[in-house]
Amino acid sequence: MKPIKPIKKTVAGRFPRDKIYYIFFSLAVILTGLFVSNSYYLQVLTFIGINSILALSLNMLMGYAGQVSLGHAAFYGIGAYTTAILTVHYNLSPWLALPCAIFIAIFVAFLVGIPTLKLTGFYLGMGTLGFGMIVNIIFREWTDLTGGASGFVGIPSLELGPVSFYSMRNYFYLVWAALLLSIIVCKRLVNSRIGRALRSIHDSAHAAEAVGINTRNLKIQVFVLSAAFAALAGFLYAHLVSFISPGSFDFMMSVRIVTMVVIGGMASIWGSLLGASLLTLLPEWLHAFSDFEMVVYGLILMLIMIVLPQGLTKGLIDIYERSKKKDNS
Amino acid sequence: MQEILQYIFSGITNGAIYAIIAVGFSLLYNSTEIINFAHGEFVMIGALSLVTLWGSFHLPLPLAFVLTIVVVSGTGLLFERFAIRTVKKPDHIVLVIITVGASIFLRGIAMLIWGKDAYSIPPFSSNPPIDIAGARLLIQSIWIIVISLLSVVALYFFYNKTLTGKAIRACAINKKAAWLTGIPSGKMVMLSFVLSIGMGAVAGLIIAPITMCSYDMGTMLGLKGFCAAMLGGLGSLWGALIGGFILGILEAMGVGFVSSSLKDAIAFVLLLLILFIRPGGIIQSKDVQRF
Amino acid sequence: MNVQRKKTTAKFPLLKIESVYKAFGGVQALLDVSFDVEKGFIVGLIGPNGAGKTTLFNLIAGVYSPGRGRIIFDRADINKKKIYELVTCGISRTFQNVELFESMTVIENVMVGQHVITKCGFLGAISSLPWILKEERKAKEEAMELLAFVGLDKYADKKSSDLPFGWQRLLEIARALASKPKLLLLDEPAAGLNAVETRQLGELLKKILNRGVTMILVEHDMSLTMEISDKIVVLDQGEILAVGTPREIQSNEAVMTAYLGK
Amino acid sequence: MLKTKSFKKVILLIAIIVTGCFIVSLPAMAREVYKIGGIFAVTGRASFLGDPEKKSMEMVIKTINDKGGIDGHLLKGIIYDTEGDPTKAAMAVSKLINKDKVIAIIGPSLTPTSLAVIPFVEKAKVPLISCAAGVAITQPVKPWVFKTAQSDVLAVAAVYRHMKKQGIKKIGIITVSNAFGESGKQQLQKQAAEYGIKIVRTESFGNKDTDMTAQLTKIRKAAPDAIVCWGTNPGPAVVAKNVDQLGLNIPLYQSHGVASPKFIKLAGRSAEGIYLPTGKLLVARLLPEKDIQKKALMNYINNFETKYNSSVSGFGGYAYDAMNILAKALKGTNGNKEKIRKALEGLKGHVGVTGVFNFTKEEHNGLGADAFVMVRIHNGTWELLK
Repeated sequence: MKPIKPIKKTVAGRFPRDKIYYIFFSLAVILTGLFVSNSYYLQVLTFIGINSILALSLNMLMGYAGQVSLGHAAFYGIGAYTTAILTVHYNLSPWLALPCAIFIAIFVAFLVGIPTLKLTGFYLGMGTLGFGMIVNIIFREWTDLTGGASGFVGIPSLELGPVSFYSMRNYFYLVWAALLLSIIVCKRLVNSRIGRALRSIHDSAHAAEAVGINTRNLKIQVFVLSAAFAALAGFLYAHLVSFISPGSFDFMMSVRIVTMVVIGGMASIWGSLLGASLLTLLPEWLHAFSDFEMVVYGLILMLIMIVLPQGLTKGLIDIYERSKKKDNS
Repeated sequence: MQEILQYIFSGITNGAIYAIIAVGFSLLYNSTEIINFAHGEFVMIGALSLVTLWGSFHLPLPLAFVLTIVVVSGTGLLFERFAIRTVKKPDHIVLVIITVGASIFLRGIAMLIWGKDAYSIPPFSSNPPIDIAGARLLIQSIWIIVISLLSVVALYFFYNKTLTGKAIRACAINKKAAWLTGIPSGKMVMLSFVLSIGMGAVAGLIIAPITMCSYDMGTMLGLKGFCAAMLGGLGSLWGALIGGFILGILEAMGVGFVSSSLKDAIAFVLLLLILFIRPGGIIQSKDVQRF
Repeated sequence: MNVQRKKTTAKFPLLKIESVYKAFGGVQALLDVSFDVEKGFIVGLIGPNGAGKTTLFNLIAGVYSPGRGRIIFDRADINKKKIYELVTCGISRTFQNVELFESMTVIENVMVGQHVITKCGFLGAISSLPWILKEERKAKEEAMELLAFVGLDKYADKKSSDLPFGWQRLLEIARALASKPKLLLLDEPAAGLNAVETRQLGELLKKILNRGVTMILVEHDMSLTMEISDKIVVLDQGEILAVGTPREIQSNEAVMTAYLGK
Repeated sequence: MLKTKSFKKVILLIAIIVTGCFIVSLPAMAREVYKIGGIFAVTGRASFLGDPEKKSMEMVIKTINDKGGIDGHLLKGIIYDTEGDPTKAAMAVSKLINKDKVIAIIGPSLTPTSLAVIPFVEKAKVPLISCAAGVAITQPVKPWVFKTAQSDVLAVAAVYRHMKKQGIKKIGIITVSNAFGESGKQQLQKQAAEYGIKIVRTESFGNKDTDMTAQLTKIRKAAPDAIVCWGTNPGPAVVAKNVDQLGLNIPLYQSHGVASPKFIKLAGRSAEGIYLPTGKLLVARLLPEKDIQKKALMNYINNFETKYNSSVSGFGGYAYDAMNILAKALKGTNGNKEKIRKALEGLKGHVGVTGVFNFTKEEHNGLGADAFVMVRIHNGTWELLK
């Protein structure tokens, strides 16, 4: 047997490099919070944060494990409605409602995931779509509990001891702290044994089975994790806007989440952030388009998939590298 | 009894529409293994084109019919040429997102052309409804049922009796082998798109007189049509037909005997059940789950 | 059956195929096939096209389960085991067309192969506790060692799809070895390789044998099979035609007839 | 009866005085601009509400500015589109409050969007005049939230009053499964007993459903005296068609949600004989000259139709009234939001196109039962019922 070679630096040095990213990220968030005093900008940033958590949650499922979901808004909605119902109807503290919301999302994801994740390709897309539709109809028709189509009013704002998240700045910090947490979780997962197994399912499901990966279990687990983070996003959304209605969690919302992931780039954490930011800001910029918004939106989706199927982050890097190669040769 | 008959009439009318949309899904899936999430939007374009050609320009009905089908199929051809054939990496996820994007795009375009208002046009013939045992059957319903059945029969003959039809089927079974025997598989894919989307246009045509047509009418119809196709067995012509009628009648019965607020849920619950229990659909055997 | 006990002293064979029968619809692919694979052997599985080699291979690999009969591995019945469970039992495989995880680097491919011998789960990965990091480091060392073993250690951080085909084959073997299998199933490992590469492959397989891994080999390249196999099983039309050492097989008349026609 | 008559006189008097003040007031010198926010569903599914609302608001602002503004302050309207989406409405209202620093906001167009923005205006203490129908917007009363659209409470009351006169005792209701239909259903159920009416069957439909005969068959089985359909176009037109096709020979009542010429066009011949409550705008030309709102209505119609070259809708009237009311309240406040709020709460007898508004501390909608009239569709046009 040959002697064991020393491990390469790049491989071993991955963890500290991540820590530097996190520190930069936190610093940037803290500074942004200090220097941006206008509540409107803080609110936009807060929405970007919530959408990023959503995009990240779907990216774990779709980008890494390669399982498309057209019903992700259902879990977002389950998170929002659970906390709304518990805090308003049952006077529960939001901080107790949060674990309940996540638990219910996990429970539903588990039940739904067992039969649904047997499906692949278009069938999976359709299965998740059907699930999302049914959940939305439940939100709309279970009037006593959810307030029905008119929506749910009066969700309390968050408070933690002396800190009130009624202030937009505090809420901004809260959401971005949650986002940082999600990023850390996602990043750790991706570079672990589980992350490699997930990516292997994406590349070749039957080769993954052949190296001993229980693909079904793993898919269900990542579906559940993804649902949990979507529920967290729903919780943050509900307590920010304090009003929710079924329209915010419909099929279009599911498509929007998919779009965020796809535009930013599948299997890319920072891509999810980029996608979520673009899709949150785009309507603000597209106000000028008003009636053209739908056309532009559909066109962007199609074009990115046709021209840059890897998404903006990876696609642009690829183009840049290709042009560099051309220059060199 | 009178109620049940009325529910059945209502169910068959809607069922025929679902069926013909489902046939469109099945045709395309059979030869390309693509599920076109934008199919419902072609139904919408068909309906609105008829509104313009027949309702506003007052063209004779048969001419308006043909023109509408030509216009919609032409749109479908462009869609295939520019959105599907140009895809570098035809993964499922990529195709799902492209067709979803196309559906939003087409809806946006339709909104720009026809505006946000709804339109209505009179039925093809203005006879009064027929009274059968106290239940009313619309003449337009008869039109719908007859046209959808005729289309399916015509398609059946096209696929089984004509050379082109057989060529498409050959491509669907094995592209390479078909290519070796000299069948231009690229053209066959295009033809499948045109046929599938043409079926969507027919669905739009027959539905226009009984409902209100607007730019956002297509999505739900498309989804219900898909549920019907899955129910019958994706890829099967007769399966799509049967699936459509079953879905239509179950919905009407559901409204009649359970609750109208859960009407939309019926289709999706059926969809999930069929996906979980028997992904091949009612018609096809269990082991056909191709992907 | 004429069993040779040249290399092994164990009482039980590592793998025991007992009257296995398999049919697909009306087509009978395997009729009552029985043979043993002893520990420390390389067993070659040969036969003309349509003889049932691939079916037998897939039965052992868990892709199908036999219609009748039993497959016993390491004294346990593995008839009903799922594909991924077999890896835990100690059976690992490669594919005829090389199925790598193309979006991953070379070393990551090997590390996926270690899936069943590492433990870290979802919570472990998220918490990144010291023992998880330790496991990860250890896994990485072992993966590097395996890459060195097949001669790909210099390319550990390359994307696996960037490797030339012959190296991809080696990488796939390294991945299959990463789960520390007792039995390695090789599906036409020499397919698509040139003469030099085939010879190197033969050397590598011998080295693997030295690590104590038993192997079953389905291969068309007769010279490779004859050179490295300890025992050869010849299948024809779903039945065993002959079992024996390469020399015995080469002089077997029935085999000659089956191959060269009557 | 007597009471309302004298009341009307008082209102008339106030109206005359106010109009007088308008004419007398001289164009003052230019001062700081008052920024007024507007959030409407200009595009999207509810654009039939948002689009005329936006136009009406812009029109009023222009008229006021042409006259020299309020107390010498010119007005500036900043209008954002919500697309009917609560999240976008929340973003827009925050932008208005924090970035544009408006002193008051008009809109949103829909009940869900209105409910979504209320917490934000309450927090920032900015007066909001909503143009949506839902009762929940002003009940319970929130200090900073007002609205000009008639509540469904009044529409339902108008329908039930008419039914009582016709001797209708049992009804079947069919409502659209969205916020408008649901709110209507609740009011229909709540007020039924008051008028001695029994709801024998409750059904719903999706606004894009192609066929409602199944629901109507179910209603027919319960043998009601009349059917009430509560929704916005195009669903109710399909209901009208289906009622006709099934040959149900009982009166069909629709809601004010379809009170536009579009409905008659969509439902075609099936629209014949349908009853519905509507604001007076739709039938302004049919109103007797002595009607207190006649002048205001004709004024709005003429201005709008000459400016935009399209016909008015009752929905634009909500924003028209809201802007006029706000303009009145703005006087003498110097842009102080608390003063504007107080002025709004104290506003009495404003004759708008939607109705006559009397705000109090407990009543932030301020409309009386006379805001609705009942009409019948006859020969493809409206017929005013007494």
